[in-house]
Amino acid sequence: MDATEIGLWGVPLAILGGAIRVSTPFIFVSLGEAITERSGRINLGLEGTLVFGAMTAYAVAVMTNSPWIGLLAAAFAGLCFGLFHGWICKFPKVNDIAIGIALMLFGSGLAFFFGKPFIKPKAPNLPAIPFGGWSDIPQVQAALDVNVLFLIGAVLSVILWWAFRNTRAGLIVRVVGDSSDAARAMGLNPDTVRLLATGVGGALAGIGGAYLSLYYPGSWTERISSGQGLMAVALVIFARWNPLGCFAAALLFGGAGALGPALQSVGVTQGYYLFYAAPYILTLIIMIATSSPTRSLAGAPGELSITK
Amino acid sequence: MSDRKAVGVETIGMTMRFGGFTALDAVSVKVPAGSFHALLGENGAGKSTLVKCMMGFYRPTSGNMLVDGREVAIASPRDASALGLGMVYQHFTLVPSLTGAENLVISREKVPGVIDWRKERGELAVFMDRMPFKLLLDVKVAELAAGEKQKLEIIKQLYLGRSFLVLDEPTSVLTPGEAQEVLGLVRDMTRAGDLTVLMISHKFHEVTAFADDVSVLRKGKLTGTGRVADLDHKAMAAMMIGDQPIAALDSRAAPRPDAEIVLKVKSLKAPDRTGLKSISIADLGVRSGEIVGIAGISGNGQKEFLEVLAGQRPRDVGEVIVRGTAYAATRAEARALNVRLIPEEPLKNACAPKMTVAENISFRTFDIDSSGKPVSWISASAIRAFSARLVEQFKVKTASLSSPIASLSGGNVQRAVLARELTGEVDLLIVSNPCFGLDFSAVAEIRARIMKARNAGAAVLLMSEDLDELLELSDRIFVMSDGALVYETPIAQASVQTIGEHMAGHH
Amino acid sequence: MTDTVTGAGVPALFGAKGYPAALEWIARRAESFVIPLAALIVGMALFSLFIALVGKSPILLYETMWRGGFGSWFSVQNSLSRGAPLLLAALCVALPARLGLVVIGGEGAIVLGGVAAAAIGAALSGAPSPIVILAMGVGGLAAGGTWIGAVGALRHYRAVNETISSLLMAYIAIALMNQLVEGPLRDPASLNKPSTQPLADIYRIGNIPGMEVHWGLAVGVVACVLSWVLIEKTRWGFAARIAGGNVRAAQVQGLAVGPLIVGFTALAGGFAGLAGMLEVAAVQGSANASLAAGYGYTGILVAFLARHNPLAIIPVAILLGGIDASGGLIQRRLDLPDATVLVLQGMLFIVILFSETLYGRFKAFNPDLWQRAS
Amino acid sequence: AFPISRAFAATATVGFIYVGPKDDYGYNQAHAEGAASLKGIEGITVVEEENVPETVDVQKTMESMINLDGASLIFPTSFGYFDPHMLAMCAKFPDVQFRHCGGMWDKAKHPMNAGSYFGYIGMGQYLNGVVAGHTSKSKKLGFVAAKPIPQVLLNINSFLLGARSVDPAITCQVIFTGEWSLAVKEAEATNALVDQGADVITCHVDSPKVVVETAAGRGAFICGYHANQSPLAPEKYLTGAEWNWAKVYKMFVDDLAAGTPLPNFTRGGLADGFVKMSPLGPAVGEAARKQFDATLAEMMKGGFSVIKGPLKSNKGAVVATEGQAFVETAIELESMDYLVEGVVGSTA
Ligand SMILES: Nc1ncnc2c1ncn2[C@@H]1O[C@H](COP(=O)(O)OP(=O)(O)OP(=O)(O)O)[C@@H](O)[C@H]1O
Ligand SMILES: Nc1ncnc2c1ncn2[C@@H]1O[C@H](COP(=O)(O)OP(=O)(O)OP(=O)(O)O)[C@@H](O)[C@H]1O
Ligand SMILES: [Mg+2]
Ligand SMILES: [Mg+2]
Repeated sequence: MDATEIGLWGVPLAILGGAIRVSTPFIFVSLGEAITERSGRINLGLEGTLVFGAMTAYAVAVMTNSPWIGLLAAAFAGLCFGLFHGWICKFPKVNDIAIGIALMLFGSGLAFFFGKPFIKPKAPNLPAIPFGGWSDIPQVQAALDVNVLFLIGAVLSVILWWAFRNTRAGLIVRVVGDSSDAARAMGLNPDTVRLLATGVGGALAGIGGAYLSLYYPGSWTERISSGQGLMAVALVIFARWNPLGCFAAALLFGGAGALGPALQSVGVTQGYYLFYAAPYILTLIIMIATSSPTRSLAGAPGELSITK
Repeated sequence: MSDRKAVGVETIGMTMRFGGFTALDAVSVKVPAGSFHALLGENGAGKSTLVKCMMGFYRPTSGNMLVDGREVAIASPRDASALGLGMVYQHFTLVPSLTGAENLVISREKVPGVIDWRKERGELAVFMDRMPFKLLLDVKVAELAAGEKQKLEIIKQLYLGRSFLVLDEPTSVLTPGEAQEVLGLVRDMTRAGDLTVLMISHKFHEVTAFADDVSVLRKGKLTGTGRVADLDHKAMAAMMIGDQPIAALDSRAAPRPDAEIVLKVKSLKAPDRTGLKSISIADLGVRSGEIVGIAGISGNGQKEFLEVLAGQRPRDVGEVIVRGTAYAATRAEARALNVRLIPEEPLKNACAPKMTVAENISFRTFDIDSSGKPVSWISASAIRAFSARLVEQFKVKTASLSSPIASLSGGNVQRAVLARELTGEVDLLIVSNPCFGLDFSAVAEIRARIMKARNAGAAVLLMSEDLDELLELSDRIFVMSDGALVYETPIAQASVQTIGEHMAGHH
Repeated sequence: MTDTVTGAGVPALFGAKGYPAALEWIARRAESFVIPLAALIVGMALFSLFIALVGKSPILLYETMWRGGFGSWFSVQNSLSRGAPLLLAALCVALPARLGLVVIGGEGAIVLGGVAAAAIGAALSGAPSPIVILAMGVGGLAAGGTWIGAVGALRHYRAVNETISSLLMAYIAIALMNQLVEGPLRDPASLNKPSTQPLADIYRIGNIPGMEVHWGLAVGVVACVLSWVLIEKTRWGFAARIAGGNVRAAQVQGLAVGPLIVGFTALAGGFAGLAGMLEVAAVQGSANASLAAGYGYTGILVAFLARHNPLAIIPVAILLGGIDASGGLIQRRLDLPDATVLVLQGMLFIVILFSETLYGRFKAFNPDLWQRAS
Repeated sequence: AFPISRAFAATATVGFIYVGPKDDYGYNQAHAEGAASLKGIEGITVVEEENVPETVDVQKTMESMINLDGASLIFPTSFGYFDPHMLAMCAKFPDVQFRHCGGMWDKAKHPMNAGSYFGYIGMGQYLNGVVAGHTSKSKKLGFVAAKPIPQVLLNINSFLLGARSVDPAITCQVIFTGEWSLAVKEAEATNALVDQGADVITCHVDSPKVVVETAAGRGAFICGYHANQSPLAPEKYLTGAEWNWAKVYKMFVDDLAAGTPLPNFTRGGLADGFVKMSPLGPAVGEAARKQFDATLAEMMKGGFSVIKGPLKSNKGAVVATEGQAFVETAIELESMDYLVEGVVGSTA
């Protein structure tokens, strides 16, 4: 290997690579949450689902020696969490925000509890597709080593965007999310639709967790997530419940997250805490710039408790 | 419209209990195929409950349904729609964030997993060609005016090929012309044998003009039924309310042309909801002791105008002057100048639904003592005493003062709000659609109260989509169209024809 | 239905429906004690099931929990100590909730309140202790108040969703704290744990006399009581409840919704900032990364469990402190990992929050229904 | 000496408190393994609590161990537990012995029932550097660090100086993550280092697992820290600086059993067995192996200095003049606030 140094080019490259590497969990959790919220329910507990998904994926991958079975197991575990949230919130007066926070604790707790024996073993990783073969710069190759889940996430966001307009299921989710009365008048059962939407949302969050433990950073520790699940939920509102927006927001967030280490690596060492806060600052600034008191939050599902 | 022919529907001994309360008590109504049937009754009489039971929205405690003479079990709205029964609900059941086309398609019984919008649009266009009124199907329902929504609701039912249609107060948001048009259309369809209609209405003249038969409910019981041709309004009213008296309008005190101009609005401009258009009021004055009515189809800026007057919407330029001083609708100003404002849909715009009746009634006065001085501490007992008095005075029907106001019926919420706002001295009263969805006795009472305030010297600005109401109450009428006041007439010269044309923007 | 006693001729002792007024009063209030208590019991039962499934003794579990959380004066104080910071943190959620706002970023206010207090303590070093402690308190209030007040202002004047903005701002606040503590405010002597200048002993806040619990508990209880009075008994609280119940109605009434929102969020953030100040003055002695201990996030749960009632926050926070305290003993005695406590908390909270659905379902608690029953 | 008022010899309960999870493949695990080694000893009961934050919680945990478990010796293992938390408990429970990991105890300032122990692991990082210096082709090393505190700075400097003992042209890039445990950021930092050409990576964070795996995934070599991480990347793992707390804890407990007073200030390095090196990995070349063994042997003799003059900081300040040398026990090293020449990075 010809060890090359790429100097300042490392920064944009790191942002690109970081956007691809770091964004994937955000993509999955926010797409899942977008489905859930579009149905009129908010699930703040996806952080717990993410962590539990990460643990399940890793544990199952260790036991079966197949990352794909691990991935499926994480999705299934996420589905169970989502369905549980959906089931419990369908009872009248139960607050979905609070239940979400409780589930965040519960999910993390279970994950840590059952994850203890899996900290030491090494699980097989999910494969990446090398898109950087055209370049002989190893850094470029590394940045363009794209995990299949990222690609699936990208495709999924387009599919969801399309599905919300062009499929029966998509329209039904939107109907239920916007007006329970209208849904009932159509003979739909809002609780059932929300239950399923929350379940699917959970499953996607579980996949996001699997990405964390099976690809990047690619190991199971109790500190594997630093709030990605919670932040992704916030990104959905930022993205105005639009799946394409979720994808873009996740990329932005991932890229901004890579900024801090990349800048330090080229010698910008002052105030790195503030660089590390860049994703949050950037998101906040964009939110302030794009919100307006005279217009309502465009795209907000009418039945969503948090924006009602 | 459909290959199906109209069906007849009959309920037998329909009973519905909510907890210990009997909302429907063995009601048997027969609506023959191809007829136009009206269902009358006071607020809370059980009309909506009856039709919701028929539609499978509620599961009746007991009773049977016959469709074309055959007994059917309807457990859900889906079952009803499979039998060709459809309903336009009292409250809109369109999905605001979906476009008209999406609303239509997704309501269909059979929707393909993947929707081919090109094909659907083509079919919708063909369908719309046969409809008597035009609608933009590509805008979100949220952006439609109330009248357009109501039309879309009806179009949706026709699109779904209903052979039996329930209309729950379908015309309350339509202009007289539109109401005429819509009801005319469905009546023609019944005549052609394509459709059977069961219409809930509070408007006798509609019933007389369009319906064949009428059934009347009172406190959950069927109290009368008959051919419309055989009944006059008085007879129908008697079946509805028995022989209790109806509030009569005070006779109109003679207006004084030299009376003080209490409210003055000058060259006002403000953005509308979408931020794309704006409203502009060039010049408007309301004198003490007169009612100035503002007519207009909803969605022409009335709401924005009211919000500006309420201080909820920033204005770009212009002045609002109350009794000579600039008015920004702060609490202090409203209190000093005796300005009262009653927005439409009181539960949504003037009440905190989960707070108690007593608390809601004291919204205007909780921070002052009996002598009008500001206080820092809230006295729960004073609030109770005050609201108890008002509840009594305004005959608000409530289980208790500490029930949440959302548990009250629509009319009683409106009464509670009126009680709050019409107590004490009123110099300027701004009201919007005060009688929306209320029955005639409640309507009469509320109109009487407004007239009384006028006669006591209040300047009243009344915005209403109900032209009858404006004609009955106003001294002068303005027409608001496209954000501006486009026409003014004293009541003596007012003609429904001209006003209607201005409302429709034909000038 | 049989005849019921009517109001006429019934002595004042009796309520409208003919039952002793006191009985009605008790019945109406009993609901909010009985239901959560029952939920607590069910939650514990579920947890013991979990414990049994992983092969430990539920009996030992209960015994351990009781000993660890409340079984002795020491345990009680342990629970109180751990619960103390949660009181103020929960107010940061409960007060905005009365205005219909969901603020989840109290952590940011805590952290900045602590930093501000530490900086003031260092800057005023030498001044008389009551003045410095007061100034530190005011500084903590101001820093936290500004932070969450800004969330409220953004919400009202720019329609920025307060839930996200407060969360984002919490992350930003922690970054800011780290930057300050490791940069301009760092005490060069704080070697392996970057911290601000340590407070002189006279500026430290001690324990409540006779207890091993610092004054923060008392401050928190007072703040809860004051908040309750503010919400339930003053015109501002009433106005806030109107605005929380329906902003449009509040605006039509001419209430100054903007200042109300900013005022309440600022007060809420101020309380959280005060929690940070207490953490510095009573526990840490200086500001450092330990300020971000997660109290802000636990506070969210406390507030929701307390249904945003400031008085209910007090027992709930202490309960949480108790769970936390017994969690340690569970780890040690039952040889279970720390995560066990998270599982327990999650289970309890889910069940308690779920029990919300039971309110209004029992006739026993609703005197309005008694009449019909007979 | 200090008075022993309890009969320690018969039975004793020893408490361990960890700031993170017990099994983190790093700092806490190293301690927990030390604690586990005591569990078989007759008469000794070990009680442990993990994930205890450096707040009033740790005070209450200590108190609870004393009051409810009867602990007579407590090891709060995180640096932040010392002041004010452990000191407060020392004052409150004069009969209980507290020994803190990190090394702050000062006879003049601190009570006699307190004490501290630590290991000179910088030597291990120097040895890491020696192997790294031989292995690196790019002559650029990478260091993922949590915070710029003296212990971390000493490790970074030692690592580079070890490498420079092989080739004075070698540089080491450091990236601070700002937190002791932040998986994704550590992975990003590792990637950024590799992108900048570093081909041997080490770290000082609480759980090096992520750094090790990410670096190996990018084809870089790894030197471990805290514990032996070679199972994570057997091919790429060169060696590692590990704690050997079992030895230290055993020492304390033996004293306890014998009834002899516990030392208040305990330090030790490679020679004392406080610190050990992971076995050299398959990728370590012959030259490296030789120099590694030689250096290690020299260290075992004692008196080895990592920081010795002439040496400048990377900002140009003189940190050691010609002839000046700081042995591992030198107190000056405990307040290190510079990075030496050749380290790319900044302390603030
Ligand atoms: N969820 C509910 N629980 C209990 N009662 C309810 C509920 N929803 C509605 N009600 C009852 O239904 C009535 C509200 O229905 P609605 O708004 O149709 O009133 P209404 O019959 O139109 O009366 P009004 O004449 O005053 O308009 C109230 O009297 C209320 O007691
Ligand atoms: N969901 C409900 N729960 C309890 N009671 C109800 C409910 N819905 C309706 N009621 C009761 O049934 C009565 C009849 O209500 P319904 O809505 O059928 O009246 P309505 O005749 O349609 O009145 P309106 O003219 O206002 O539409 C109400 O007064 C109310 O007390
Ligand atoms: Mg009705
Ligand atoms: Mg009604």
